[in-house]
Amino acid sequence: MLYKKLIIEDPSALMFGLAPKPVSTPRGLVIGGGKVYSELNFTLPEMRINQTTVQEVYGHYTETVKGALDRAVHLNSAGVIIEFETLLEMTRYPEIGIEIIKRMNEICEDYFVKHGLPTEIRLTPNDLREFERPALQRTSKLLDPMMELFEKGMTAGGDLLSIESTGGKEVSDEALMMCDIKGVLFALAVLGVRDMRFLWRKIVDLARSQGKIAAGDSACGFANTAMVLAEKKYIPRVFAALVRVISVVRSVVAMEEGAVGPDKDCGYEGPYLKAITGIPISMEGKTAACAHLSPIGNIACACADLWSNESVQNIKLLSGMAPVAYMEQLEYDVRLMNEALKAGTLHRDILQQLLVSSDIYTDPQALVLAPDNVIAISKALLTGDSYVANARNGALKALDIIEEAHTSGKMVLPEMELTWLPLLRDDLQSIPDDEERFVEMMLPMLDQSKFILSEYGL
Amino acid sequence: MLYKKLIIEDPSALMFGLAPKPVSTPRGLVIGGGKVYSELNFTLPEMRINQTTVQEVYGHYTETVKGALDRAVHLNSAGVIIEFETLLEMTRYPEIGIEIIKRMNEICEDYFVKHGLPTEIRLTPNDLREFERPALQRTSKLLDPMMELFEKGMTAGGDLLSIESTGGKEVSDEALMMCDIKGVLFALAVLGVRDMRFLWRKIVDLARSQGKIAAGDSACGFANTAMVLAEKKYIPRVFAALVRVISVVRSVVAMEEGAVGPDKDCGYEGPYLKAITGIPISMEGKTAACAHLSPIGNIACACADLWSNESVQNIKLLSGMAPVAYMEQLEYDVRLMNEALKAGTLHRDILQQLLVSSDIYTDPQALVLAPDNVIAISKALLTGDSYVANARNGALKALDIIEEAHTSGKMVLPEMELTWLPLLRDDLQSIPDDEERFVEMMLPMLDQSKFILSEYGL
Amino acid sequence: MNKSPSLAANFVNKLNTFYFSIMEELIAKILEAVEVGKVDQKSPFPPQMRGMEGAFELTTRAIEAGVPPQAILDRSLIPAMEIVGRKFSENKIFVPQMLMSAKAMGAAMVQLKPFFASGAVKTKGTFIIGTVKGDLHDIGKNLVSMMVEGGGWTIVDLGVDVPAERFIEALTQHPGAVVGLSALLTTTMVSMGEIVSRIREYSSDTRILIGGAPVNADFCRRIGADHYSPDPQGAVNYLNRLIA
Amino acid sequence: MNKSPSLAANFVNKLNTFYFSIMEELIAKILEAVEVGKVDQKSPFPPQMRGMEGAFELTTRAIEAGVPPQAILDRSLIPAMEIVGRKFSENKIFVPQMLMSAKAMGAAMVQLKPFFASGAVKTKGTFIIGTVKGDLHDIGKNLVSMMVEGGGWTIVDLGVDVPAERFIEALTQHPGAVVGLSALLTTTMVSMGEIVSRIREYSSDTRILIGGAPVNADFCRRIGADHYSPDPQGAVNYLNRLIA
Ligand code: B12
Ligand code: B12
Repeated sequence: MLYKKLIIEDPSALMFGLAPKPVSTPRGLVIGGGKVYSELNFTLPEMRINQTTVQEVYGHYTETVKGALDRAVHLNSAGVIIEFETLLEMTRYPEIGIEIIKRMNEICEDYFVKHGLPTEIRLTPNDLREFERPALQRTSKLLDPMMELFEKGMTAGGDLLSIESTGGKEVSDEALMMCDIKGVLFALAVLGVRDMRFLWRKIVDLARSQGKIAAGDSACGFANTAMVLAEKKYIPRVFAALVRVISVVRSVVAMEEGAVGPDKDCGYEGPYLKAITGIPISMEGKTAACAHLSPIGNIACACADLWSNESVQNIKLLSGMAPVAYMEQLEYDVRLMNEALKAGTLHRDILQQLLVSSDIYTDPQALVLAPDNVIAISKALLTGDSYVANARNGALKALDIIEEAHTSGKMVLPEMELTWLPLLRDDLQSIPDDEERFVEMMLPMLDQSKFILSEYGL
Repeated sequence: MLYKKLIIEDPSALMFGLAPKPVSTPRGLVIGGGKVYSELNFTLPEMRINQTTVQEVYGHYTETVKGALDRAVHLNSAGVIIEFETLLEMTRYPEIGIEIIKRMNEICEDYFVKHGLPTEIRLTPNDLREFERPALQRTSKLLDPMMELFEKGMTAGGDLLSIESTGGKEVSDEALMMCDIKGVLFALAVLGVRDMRFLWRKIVDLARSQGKIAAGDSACGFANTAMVLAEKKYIPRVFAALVRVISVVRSVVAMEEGAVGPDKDCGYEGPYLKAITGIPISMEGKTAACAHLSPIGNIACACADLWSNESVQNIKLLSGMAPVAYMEQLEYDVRLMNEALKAGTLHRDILQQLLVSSDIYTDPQALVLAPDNVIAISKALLTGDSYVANARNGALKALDIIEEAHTSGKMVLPEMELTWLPLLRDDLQSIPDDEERFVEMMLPMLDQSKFILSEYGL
Repeated sequence: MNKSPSLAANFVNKLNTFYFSIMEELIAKILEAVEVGKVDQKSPFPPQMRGMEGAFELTTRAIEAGVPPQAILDRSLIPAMEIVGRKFSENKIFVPQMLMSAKAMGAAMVQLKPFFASGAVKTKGTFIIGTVKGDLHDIGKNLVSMMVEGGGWTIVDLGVDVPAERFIEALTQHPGAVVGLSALLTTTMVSMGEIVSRIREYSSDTRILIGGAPVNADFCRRIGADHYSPDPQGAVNYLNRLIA
Repeated sequence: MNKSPSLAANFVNKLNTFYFSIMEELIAKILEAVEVGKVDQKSPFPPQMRGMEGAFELTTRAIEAGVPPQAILDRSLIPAMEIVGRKFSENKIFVPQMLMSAKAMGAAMVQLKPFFASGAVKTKGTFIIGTVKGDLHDIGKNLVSMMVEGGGWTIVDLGVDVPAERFIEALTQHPGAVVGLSALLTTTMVSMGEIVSRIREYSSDTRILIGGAPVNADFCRRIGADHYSPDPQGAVNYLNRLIA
């Protein structure tokens, strides 16, 4: 890692709404500047996207944004980020994505002028490269439409650039199912890091060319996949917690290349990125239960600067359209945090403490999101001279913390989980400091038909 | 009102999770005894209920309860109330409702035995009498299936009895649309009070005969209708706030007749009932945005003992079934409150303060739910020798509080709202103390073809 | 106006102009009375017009003065309710104000009744509306029916808990009428589909408009209704497009 | 056993009993190896069985000892995977443990391959599975295919992003196979409907099973698929009912 020292060293400074390096947006949001804002994400109901339905698709997006912003105005919202996480066709045929942004942005502008509500669009194209297997991370033609959508989408009104990039996923998918922590570390700290560098250099350049905000990435496809699998009791929760920690060294590369935050909502590595780099972050928890259940409903907002619902279909609930209902739920959560920020340090500290104690000892994945532990593990993540060593050291520290919480009786772990602890520790300890040696060690164990080393500059 | 003195006189004692007269349930919940529990309510997706679909209906109820309780166990829930608010056919043909309760109760028992999760069913039949117009509140044959469902539904496993009774609604519906505060007061403090007395005497008797809990009613059809209309900007919010206050004198009659709480979730008069009678209450706010939007998302839980989602259809969201997602959202909200209760008075007071300050000055309907104001208005509600005088005095006090908040600059009210304040005051002041005189005064102004006085014992 | 009028012609002209201006003034006053919801002289609403003439008196005078009833309808009542409807959609007035306007319009209509009967005045058409079987929610339905009436349609309100037969019965009495269905429960919205089919069986070209909180455009397509509107204004617009 | 056996008969009998018990023991050991996921002798998993024979070696020995291959399949592999599947559904083991069992079963199957070819051993049938066009999510699909394989079916996994043609192509190669479709996106689940129709056009009696997070039983009915299962165990149960 390029970072050698934490920007936030004191856990009590890791606080919602406050980031050492706030990000200002054109319509006047100051993310991390003392207030938490809602980030609303929504998607289409069950439907096809093609020539004959595309007008209907546009209708869904404009109707939803209008409905949500109406509600936000009604609730005196301080500002909203609308995340536009594209569906495949919208990146594959960038003109569709661009048109949607244009129309949504007109509405945002309208609400800004008429009601003073500041709203920005986060543009998150798909990483199409995963459609080719083995993936051509650097030479794929599919990079073209992605980059086109970034470029023209910014012009159309996308102000914050993000992506859930997938470098290393071809290895991680199988490693997750096998609970192979070395495989995961290889996927994230070797392949992921290298792909992030390649991709984010491009994105940051694009953003700079138009004066836009290169926001950040998310290891969703790795660590949230692990979390979802763990919630289904498919893999151990202790394993999923380590995957989360390892994902930090991969996602931080966006910042090393110049991204400034807010990172993407589904990246629970956010608190680490905030501690290490000082950027503001987007998080999601209980109010994202529409998109995934989680063991971190409250603790996830302990140091959030944006608070998101991850995604909800534009379907009708008893009250009205689901995105409008979720807009309301987010706004009330956010109000609570903002009231606490306004009321002063005692109030905000107590609210954070409650959010943390609510979940901390219910799941190792919650444990590693508690500010104290984030700082302790972040420090470990900075030790070592390679991303591989960083990741391993961070994971070992997390393991210590998990074991300590168990042996002290604070966190109860069932036998099924406990048997994994020594196995995971052995595996982690067998990982060398040096990237090259690690690659050598791993190659024989991996199915090399699934990935192409040269596509990662190896 | 029979009550002459508040049970809770000190606003700081009006606290979530704590009721002077907690209610213990068979499976060991102590509602109002120091912990807040979730109350989950759900309903069918768009479908018909008849002979051919009834098995599918049962399937929805059992699947939903299983899914929700699974999630509750996963999240270490302290306990859950499942509200079974029947759909029409389930009261009209009580055997359907009874069968659903039986099947749900088996699942509850199973989760209690296997996982130690205490769960109870709140049984809320429909008030069928409104199917006849003018309504035959006392002599209707439709009372039979309602009472049958209560009686056999208890035996089948319904432990808490509730209803949203509709006495006076035939007058209130029109009065709401005309913003006729005298009409509303007549509907609630004359007709509503008399019908509540008639109905709840029966329900309390039934409950006692089986040792079950006569829980409480809700003026949903009156005051929440007003709230929904106000959210749509159809009627003034100041008017809706007064309707809420007036509804107290009607809903409190259930307690006068022996109901012990928790009152029904959609009754935002709950805090008043708690102050006046000491019962535990059920409330709903942001996490009921699936069922209705509201201006009281956070403040509604300032003194809740149960926290409810009001209702969500059993439809699929991206994470899973909607009731499961809402179960999770409720549990996290509840955890926050319970952590605060555990942490001590400073923490719980600060959390309550944040919940209150979040909403208090955004809407007069929020204003009248702030503990200070609840106590002040409750005191006014106890003055006077008739329900009519009680209601009028409470409403006038609420009006004072609203005006004060406006003139002091704490709450901004638009011109459109302000013009209603003097009109409402004039109207209220014209109401006499005496019920008989009030009835005389109102009769000429009302469409008497719409209600039958003798059905209210007049 | 003539360029070089004779004296008599001039007088007639002036008289015409005079009468014309009186008539114009009355038309404008009725419009205003309906817009602000002034029903009749003794009505206390709106407070600032206490004691002044209302829609009732103004319409009596207008008819006496020879204002064509159709003009009262087309140039006073409907435009007034259009303004009211627009203000309402823009959240500039509350329902009671709209209701007072509807009452004022009703007071005027009482005077126009004979002319409808004689065929001297025509409404835009008939709108049959009801809340479907099993459902008692009627607040939304009432708002829609009020606004559509204000838009110049004749309303047949069947109330709540209305089965297919009652809609068909109403159609036999009002052939060519447009039908509006309202439902607020997810369990009753499914009966909409049945009612639509039953109506179609009876007369395949009847236009059917649906609404209510759980309903949406997709559902409308699925059950084969003609139009969904989320609000009263949309219903009025759709109906007006039908006869445009 | 005979009541008063001759000496020779007695000996043969004893020998039989001996062989029988050896065979039984091998069958039980293979079952155990698959259940705990012991692939072969050199496999380090599970730690407590380090160095011991695995499914591979045990199956070799069993075949040499004359255990009928069909018995190995029916009495060791399938029951072992059934136990594993049940434990998994009851959340008593994690996926990697299930995967190791699947691997162990695979190692045994390698030995049985020749007998399948000769017809001496039969699987329950063929299951063609794939994630539908436009969709890359495959974790769920992989779990299903693993469990179905464990249930004694031959698997044809078409991978992800699979168009209708590829399913049909596979059906031409495996007539009578059951088809499984997986989708995780609300935008791709709609292509399920199309794929189902295309398959039905090609062979109307093919059984089609669907799954994936956004899918449900209602949707299954709507698109005319035969069965929806929320999880792998349900898929296995359904398939077994098909051939019961
Ligand atoms: C992991 C994951 C990914 C991984 C996929 C890795 C992989 N190799 O599969 C990655 C990161 C690549 C990914 C990408 C995307 N994803 Co994704 N992803 C998920 C996530 C987090 C978990 C899915 C998962 O693996 N679950 C675990 C498995 C075991 O469960 P399962 O798949 O449901 O399968 C079980 C059952 O359904 C059943 N089953 C499954 N298939 C079948 C088949 C049969 C025949 C039967 C009987 C049963 C059955 O059995 C399984 C075991 O119990 C979900 C969130 C969620 N809550 O589900 C989002 C989710 C599905 N993804 C989503 C999205 C939007 C995307 C992207 C479009 C994101 C983007 N903008 O780039 C891309 C799309 C790529 C593409 N074209 O497919 C959305 C879908 C929203 C929508 N509108 O539909 C979700 C819901 C996330 C969200 N909440 O927004 N995703
Ligand atoms: C008021 C109300 C009642 C009142 C009804 C008073 C009355 N006279 O109408 C009372 C208390 C009696 C009541 C009873 C019940 N209700 Co109710 N009720 C509501 C509430 C709070 C507001 C509805 C309302 O009036 N809204 C205001 C009006 C103006 O809006 P609207 O009706 O949507 O109409 C607008 C548009 O939809 C449109 N529109 C409407 N109709 C039409 C028609 C056409 C042709 C067009 C073009 C447009 C159109 O224009 C209108 C103006 O903009 C809703 C909650 C909600 N969020 O909607 C629940 C709600 C509808 N009720 C609900 C329930 C469950 C019930 C009961 C079953 C409760 C019970 N267990 O007893 C009973 C059912 C009685 C019955 N058989 O109908 C549920 C429905 C759940 C479900 N599964 O479907 C809701 C959603 C509450 C909830 N969140 O759980 N209810």
